[in-house]
Amino acid sequence: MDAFLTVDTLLPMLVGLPLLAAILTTLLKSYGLRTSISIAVALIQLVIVVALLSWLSNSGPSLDTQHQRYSLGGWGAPLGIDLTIDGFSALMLALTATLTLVLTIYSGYYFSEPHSQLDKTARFWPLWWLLIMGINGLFLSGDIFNIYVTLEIIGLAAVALVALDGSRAALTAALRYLLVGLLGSLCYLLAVALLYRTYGTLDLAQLSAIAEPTAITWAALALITTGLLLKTALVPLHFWLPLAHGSAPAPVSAILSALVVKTTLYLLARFWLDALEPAATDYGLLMLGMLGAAAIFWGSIQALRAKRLKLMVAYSTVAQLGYLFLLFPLFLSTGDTRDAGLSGSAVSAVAYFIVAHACAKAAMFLAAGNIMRTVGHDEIDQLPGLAKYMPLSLFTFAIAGASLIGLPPSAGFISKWLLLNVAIDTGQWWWVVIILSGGLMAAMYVFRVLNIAFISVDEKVQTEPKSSINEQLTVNKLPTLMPLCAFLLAILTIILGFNAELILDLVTIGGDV
Amino acid sequence: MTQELLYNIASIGLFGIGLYGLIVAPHIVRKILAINIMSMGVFMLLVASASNVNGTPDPVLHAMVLTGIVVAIAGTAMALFLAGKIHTLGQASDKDDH
Amino acid sequence: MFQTPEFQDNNHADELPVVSKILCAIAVGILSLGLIVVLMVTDNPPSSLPALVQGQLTQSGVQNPVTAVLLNFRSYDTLLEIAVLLIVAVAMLPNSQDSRLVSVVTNAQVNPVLEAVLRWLIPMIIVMAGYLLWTGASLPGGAFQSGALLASAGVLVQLSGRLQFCFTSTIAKLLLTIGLITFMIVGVGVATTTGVILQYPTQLAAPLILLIESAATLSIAAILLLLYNSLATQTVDISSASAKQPSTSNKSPAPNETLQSTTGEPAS
Amino acid sequence: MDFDLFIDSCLVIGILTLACLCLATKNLFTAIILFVSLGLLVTIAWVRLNAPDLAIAEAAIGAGLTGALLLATWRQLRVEPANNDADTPNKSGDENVPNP
Repeated sequence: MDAFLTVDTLLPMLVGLPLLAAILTTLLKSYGLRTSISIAVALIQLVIVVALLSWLSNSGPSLDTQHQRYSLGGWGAPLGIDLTIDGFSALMLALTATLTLVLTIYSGYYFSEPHSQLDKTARFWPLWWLLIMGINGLFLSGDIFNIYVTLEIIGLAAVALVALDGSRAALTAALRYLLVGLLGSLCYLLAVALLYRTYGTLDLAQLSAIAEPTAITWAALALITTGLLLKTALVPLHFWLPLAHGSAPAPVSAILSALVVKTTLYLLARFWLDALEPAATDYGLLMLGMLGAAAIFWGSIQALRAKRLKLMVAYSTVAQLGYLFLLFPLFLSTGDTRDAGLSGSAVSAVAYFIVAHACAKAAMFLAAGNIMRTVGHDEIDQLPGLAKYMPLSLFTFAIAGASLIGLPPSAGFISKWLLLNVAIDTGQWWWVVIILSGGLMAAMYVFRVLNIAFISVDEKVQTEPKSSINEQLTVNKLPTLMPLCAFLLAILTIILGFNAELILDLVTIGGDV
Repeated sequence: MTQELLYNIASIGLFGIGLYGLIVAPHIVRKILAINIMSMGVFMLLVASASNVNGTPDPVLHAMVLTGIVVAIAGTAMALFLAGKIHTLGQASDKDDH
Repeated sequence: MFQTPEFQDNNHADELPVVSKILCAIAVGILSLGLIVVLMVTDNPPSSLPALVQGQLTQSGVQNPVTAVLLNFRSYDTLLEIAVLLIVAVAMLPNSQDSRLVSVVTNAQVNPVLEAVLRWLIPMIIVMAGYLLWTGASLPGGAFQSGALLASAGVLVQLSGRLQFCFTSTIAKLLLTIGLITFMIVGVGVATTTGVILQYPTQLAAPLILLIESAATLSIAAILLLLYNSLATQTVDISSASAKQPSTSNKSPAPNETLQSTTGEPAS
Repeated sequence: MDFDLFIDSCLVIGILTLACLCLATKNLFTAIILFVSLGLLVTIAWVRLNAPDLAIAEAAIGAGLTGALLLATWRQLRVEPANNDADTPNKSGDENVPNP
């Protein structure tokens, strides 16, 4: 038993546990039982990840390769499939576990309302846990074909969750998301075929050791990039995202924006900066950065023009994704870590940005979901004076918005600060301009909502003393925990702002092996 | 001209035909057919590379294609299901969504 | 490119203009040609993996190398693949509360010739599926092929109109997940003796693989049949529901839509 | 040119032609039938490429079950949406769908 219960065993447990939860929630009929199992599993998952993190940080940066791997079936890399972990993926796993716990509790309340149909919850929990399994599996996977399977799991589960709503708009968004997702995975699979044909291995680490800058590696990298950009929704391939994220149930929107789009970004970083690094030209890295800059502007403009609150938050995701792509050109000039895996100042900055954005965006979607649940719609223009009736949700929205803008002391501020530092250090001042103006535009769309919700309350109330929002609020009272979950995530962005070193230290672990 | 090259060309051809059909065809079922043709192309590339090894073909590639075929039918079923649901909801709910 | 899904076959209004079609064809053509050229200029060096598979084949418990890869060397992929099927199955699970897996349609109008043919065909397909499952260890075949054959037998039965399947009962859900359950129990169970998850003890590998394959066959067959079932009966479902209610949108109301109809429009 | 290569060439040409036809035909039903035949040709290709496992799987899943799913959907798409006033069966009405 001693050999069985080593720390490595925690890695497959992160995949097995959600799968177990998915099976149990499929089989059980009672709603309460499904929810309590889900919350219990989410808690255990968080404990596992915390144990993993403490093990990783105790081992320090000198961790050797053997201990970062778990060979499923005991066959070892080229023949079998290995699970691997390094600082970056450990951080992503921790983020996943934290968000899963909060969103699971929130979903327990979100789907318990009398007007949400029972059969919807029967679908929601299995799909939810299969999605989490896919995300964990992707972050842990060290095998390019296995990554394809996890991509399909994430894609199909996400589509099914978007379609859960059952309205025509949601189904249409889901169908389009599915077609885009299938096209993306096919491009990826074609690249896998090319890589295996040339290098004869499916293992990421072995691939990065033997990859050469030949035509076929180029073609594979181009295909991978196209496929994953489609799934990450980088401008100009973002067309499917706003509707899909905007018409899903609130906890689903939250996890889609916070985690699902980041999984493909994580893969892009893996392939460009690590596995196929020899084929990654400066020109290509620069182009990814420029697309990112375009995304910041286009997403922000669309967010400013959006009429619905959830649509606005979804477009804000398009914009914020742009920042993450600045990783590629910034990594280019840091130079110091070109053959040291995923680490370095640019990677740290972007990893921190991912965490900050995930918390803020999840909080924002949950707040928007609360508003939609209470008021019955989310037309921005028709929310005047809402702050008086839903102070906590609006406060959550404001804090999360502050983080998106990059106001101190939020995590968003630190993440932008880190990005700016790298940009200045490497002498790429033009990115500084883009980062700062992106923050300005974020301020504009966040304040537009807050302005309507907070400031115009006096005028409106004076002219229409009997506000119809008031009536609705008495009809649809939210369970207290729903706004609290959102608030917790918003507070988390502030806490992270004060504890940036924790995250930055983690990313460096195991990077230089 | 070897057998492998022949099937390589065919596989890329299928991928291209499928991609063109996916972009151009307006009908949803045709888009789904096009995606399936694309996946056939990818599978053919995998199987053609497998057969190159003299003697026994590469079982890892065959296992990958088998996995791919099952994943493909899962995606196809999901797409057809969503399309059918949208169709049956019909015009009635058009007024509801903005 | 991916606008609103279109259901009309001869609708020329939504088709792309000829110019964009030609541009698109040129782009796709260049892409394909590029890929072909890349494939032609790079040779295909023989991978070391097939030899590795052959070398370890005796340890794997089966003689068919493809089955060995699927259920032993890369069994994790197969586990996740069955999970992919489960996702689609859960998404397409029908809404009905029918508690029986199989129900006999009493007033079905069955073509006597078809029924006579099926009476012979169905047992043959089932035997064939069992054969494929059994020989998958040494000859071509295995869980997926066998499951697909079983599912097609189910499709034929359903087509004849005599029997109806419904996958909402607990027994049916057990059938949908039995493959994953068995896979997980075996995968974790072997770790207590070998120390590594999914590493079978060499002597027990053959029976364990057969056990997993049998359970997976059942799940795969059930899920594939469920997929067909949901697609084929969707029309009946909706049209009977809309016969009662003129507006189909009431059938599955989103929370916000219900709210809107009960509380009226907010301040405007 | 030896005989094996000749057969393979015919097969490849047939596959590519069927793929084109499948996406180019006017009638959806024909397209589905062509797709199933394409699946059968690909099955033969797997046999030619020494992949009997895949041939069985492709015949059962790729051609057989996918075909059944497609035909089931095709039958369903021919049925009118429940409350559509259009009377021609082919006009399943997407005219006033807003383009998102």
